[in-house]
Amino acid sequence: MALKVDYFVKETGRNLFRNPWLTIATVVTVFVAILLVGVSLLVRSGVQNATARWQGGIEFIVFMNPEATPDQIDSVARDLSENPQVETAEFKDKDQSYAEFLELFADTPEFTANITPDVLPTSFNVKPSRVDPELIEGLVLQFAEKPGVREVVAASQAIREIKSLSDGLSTGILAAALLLTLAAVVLIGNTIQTAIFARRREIEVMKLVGATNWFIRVPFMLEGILQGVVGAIAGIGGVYVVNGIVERRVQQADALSLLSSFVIKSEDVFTISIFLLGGGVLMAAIASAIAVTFYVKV
Amino acid sequence: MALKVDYFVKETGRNLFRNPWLTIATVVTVFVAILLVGVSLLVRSGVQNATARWQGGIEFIVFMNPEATPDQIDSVARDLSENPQVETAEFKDKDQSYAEFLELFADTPEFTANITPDVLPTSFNVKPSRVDPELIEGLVLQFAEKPGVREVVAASQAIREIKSLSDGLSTGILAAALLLTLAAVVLIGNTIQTAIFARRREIEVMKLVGATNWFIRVPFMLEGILQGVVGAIAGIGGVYVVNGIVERRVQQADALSLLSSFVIKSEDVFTISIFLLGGGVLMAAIASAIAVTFYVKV
Amino acid sequence: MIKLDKVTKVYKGEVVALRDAEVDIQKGEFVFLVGASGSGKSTMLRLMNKEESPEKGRIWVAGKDIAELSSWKVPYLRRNIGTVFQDFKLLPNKTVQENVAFALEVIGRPRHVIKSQVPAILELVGLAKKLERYPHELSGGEQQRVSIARAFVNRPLILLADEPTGNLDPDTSLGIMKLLDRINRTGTTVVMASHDRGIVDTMRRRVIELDRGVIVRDQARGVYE
Amino acid sequence: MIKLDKVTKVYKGEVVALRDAEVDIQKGEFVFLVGASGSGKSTMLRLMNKEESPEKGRIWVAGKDIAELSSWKVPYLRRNIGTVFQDFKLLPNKTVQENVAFALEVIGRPRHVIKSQVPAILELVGLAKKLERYPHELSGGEQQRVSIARAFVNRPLILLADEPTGNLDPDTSLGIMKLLDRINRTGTTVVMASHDRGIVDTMRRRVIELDRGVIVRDQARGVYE
Ligand SMILES: Nc1ncnc2c1ncn2[C@@H]1O[C@H](COP(=O)(O)OP(=O)(O)OP(=O)(O)O)[C@@H](O)[C@H]1O
Ligand SMILES: Nc1ncnc2c1ncn2[C@@H]1O[C@H](COP(=O)(O)OP(=O)(O)OP(=O)(O)O)[C@@H](O)[C@H]1O
Ligand SMILES: [Mg+2]
Ligand SMILES: [Mg+2]
Repeated sequence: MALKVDYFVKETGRNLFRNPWLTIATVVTVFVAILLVGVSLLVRSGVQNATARWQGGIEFIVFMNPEATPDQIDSVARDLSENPQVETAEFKDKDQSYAEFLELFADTPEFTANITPDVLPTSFNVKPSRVDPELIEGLVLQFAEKPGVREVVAASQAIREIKSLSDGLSTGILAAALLLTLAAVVLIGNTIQTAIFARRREIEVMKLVGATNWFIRVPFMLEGILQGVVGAIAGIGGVYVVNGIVERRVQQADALSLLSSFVIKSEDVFTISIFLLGGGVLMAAIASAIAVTFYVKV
Repeated sequence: MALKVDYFVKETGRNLFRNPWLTIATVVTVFVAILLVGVSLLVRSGVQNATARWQGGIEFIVFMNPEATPDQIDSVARDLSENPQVETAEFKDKDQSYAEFLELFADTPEFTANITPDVLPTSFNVKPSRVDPELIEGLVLQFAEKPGVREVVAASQAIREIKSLSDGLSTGILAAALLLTLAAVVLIGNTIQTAIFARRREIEVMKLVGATNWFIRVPFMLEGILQGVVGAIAGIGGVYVVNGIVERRVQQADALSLLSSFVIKSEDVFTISIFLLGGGVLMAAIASAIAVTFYVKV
Repeated sequence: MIKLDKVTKVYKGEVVALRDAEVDIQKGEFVFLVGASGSGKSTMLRLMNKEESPEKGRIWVAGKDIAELSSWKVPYLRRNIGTVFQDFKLLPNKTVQENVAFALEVIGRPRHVIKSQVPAILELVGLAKKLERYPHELSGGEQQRVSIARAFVNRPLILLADEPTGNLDPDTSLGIMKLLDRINRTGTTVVMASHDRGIVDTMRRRVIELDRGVIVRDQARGVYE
Repeated sequence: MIKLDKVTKVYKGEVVALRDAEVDIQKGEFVFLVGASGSGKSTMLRLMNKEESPEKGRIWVAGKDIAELSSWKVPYLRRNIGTVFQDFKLLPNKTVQENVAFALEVIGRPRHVIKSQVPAILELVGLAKKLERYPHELSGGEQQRVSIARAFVNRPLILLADEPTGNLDPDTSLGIMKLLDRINRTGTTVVMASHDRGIVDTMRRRVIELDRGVIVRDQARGVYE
């Protein structure tokens, strides 16, 4: 077996360098696919961060006084759950509020330094039964009166529109990412089939000399996977570059709260990269396995 | 020459069908590239329509009374142009306002039916020297007082944010479209080089039998162009499908003014299609010409 | 060792390349296949290593009915059969040395065996100085000799040689024939298609003559015609 | 017609395939190139149609110094030279008929000429029934005959034939040699590499013998050795 590993490594390396155009074609294909998928995911995560507070169809938030008694909170909770015009109401205790607060203001530590969970209000995120300005206004007025309630904040028309827009955008980007992944699989598969096609006579000869199918297949598969890895790494590099450009633009923008909350956390970028690398390699492996099985028959 | 045309047609057709995988690979590549470029352009045009009113960095609009006298209009115009805090001020007469009005409310004819240019106000689209809420507020108050002015409307914070976001989005999408076009050229070029690579021995033989370079090149170029055309047509079909889906989603959305103004006019789709077809074919032709020249040397 | 029982091979449903062929070749025999161009010599050899399958009849090689061999076993059959192809079938991306080594690599021979056997066999066919060349850098006759070396190198039970001297001058041909004879004397069964009258007449071995796919002569110590 | 003046061909800077070759072939001559495998026969033929370029010396074909030919003119040189390649060099994606027709298509012959000449020449080499076959569906000798037909079909001034009977049985070879002879008698200059002693000895034409790249014999009505 030691010999075989030797042989496979030698053979794969040789194939890669003997047909530089095919190699470049595959790597470029994978690079483009990975880059596009990566950028789609980045944008998606940025948009989600920017509208995090308004995800899940929340239409208004009932903030309690930080000093509200448990009784007052229970009473509001009961009223909300019994009101037929309210679809869902989700309670956020001090710790949850604090966590959310920290997350929202992660880039301005001077803001978060002096805040402890104690001073934060608890709140209810409320989704009414219908998106109807009048109904929402009625509810806002009604709950603002309750004892222990500090303030009721309704998503303004503008925020609702942005949320709706960004929901559409997210869906669109997800669809695009899926389409691109599919395209990448097709392109990688095709590239490998093309490579095999270009060497079909060689494969023919190998079989006639007594090579088993796997002996012929393995170098092609390794080649595909290696190209996938190189393309994926280049694509991830591209994702980092795009992310850098976006970050610079966001920082340059006037301190408009919405655009500047379009941040992509570096751990998100890392997760996306790992996902892309794994996905790219898996894609390349599957595509080459299919191509190779399809073509290299006795 | 009659014979040559014969020969080229025969040869091209044969190549296309003799190497189905290569053909499919190229067509898929072109299809994906064209589809993505097309969708990018569509989104761009939709976003532009949705924020048309606030393009060009206008920060507030001075609406005159429909009955304002020319003198009053001139006076306001002079004040605007002399004010150091105003960068630009663009006058819209009744006809221009009417045209813009018709465009903005194109989908609600019940709204536009009873309006004539006469009843519409003239207006100034003003861009202040800095984007500074206080400065803008001052200007708004100052001009609201002038004789003949009916109302001064400043872009609200939310609109400004949306505009800024959509500017970023437009730039991003344009960059993505450029990247994709580049990728498509690379992929097409590579695919044709691969095709030539797979048939390099045949080309060798053709030359030894006395074929001129052009005799060998033309079928490859025709092949590339034909694949470009098929891929582009499929891509354009894809663009129409995506457009249909978006339209359906927009119509289903709650009548939120912003999202529903995200319309893509069918003449835009048509223009984009023509552009894509021409671009795709040109791209394929250039890519094949380069690939073919590069490879088919004596 | 090789037995054909009423074997008929039809290409594309119309070209009868071989008709009811009956051949029985014993272990250690040396057999010439002769006949005009297109008479079916290569077809018969291709049937023996399962490169083609017959339309009718059965073929036994080394005691096994090769029609019943499952497809993953075919490589193992072929490893017992060395083949010199009429069109050489060298791997264009491998050097002379690697082409020959390939036949040993596929059967998993250890590296030191390959290192010693490959140059030895190439020395034997007179290519000791061209180990690092690629096939397109060789003359026609040299390519043919690489093909011969590859077929020999793993000491197969059976050697099928399709006009192995077609591109060689008389002197080199003689050398190759001596080599084939020596191989044959160590017990290897040799089946060789040839149209070289001189060689067939000198060797005086069993001759099977084909005429448009039909065996018209099977003679123990025959001549070309 | 063809003149080599002190021509030396070195492959890869080290393999001297031809050394100081001096050859002068008149219009209408019939010349055999003989020599051992690897002695430089194919190289000499490849130099004549500018498939290779010499390291030293000059080559005239049909009165022109071919080193001075600009690259776009090379195809026109080759149209005057029919070549039978040692490895046939048929186009795998074209049928027999199309392979032969290709040589006429590249020089822009009208369709009706192609329609009549192609089957005629294929009839002559005995392939009238195999017009629609692809190269891989032919026997070795049949492929060689397609290559011969393609080289003949446009009645070139010069015919270069590299072992054109290497894959043919004696009878078919004889037929081909008769054809070559007939072609030669119509004024075509023929240069043919061969290792077939029988043919060379029977024809009794000019023989040039090569030994490791050096011309060791140039005899008017020579024999193989
Ligand atoms: N794949 C194929 N499809 C159709 N016909 C074929 C195919 N292969 C061979 N033939 C035909 O079968 C017949 C026998 O071919 P074969 O190659 O066995 O001849 P051969 O005796 O080896 O000839 P040669 O001496 O010229 O090599 C020929 O008429 C040939 O045209
Ligand atoms: N492209 C190449 N690169 C390096 N060496 C080459 C190349 N082509 C040929 N040679 C060498 O040049 C020498 C002459 O080759 P050539 O093909 O001319 O021989 P030949 O006389 O035709 O032999 P044969 O009868 O075997 O066909 C040989 O030693 C061969 O190995
Ligand atoms: Mg044969
Ligand atoms: Mg030669």
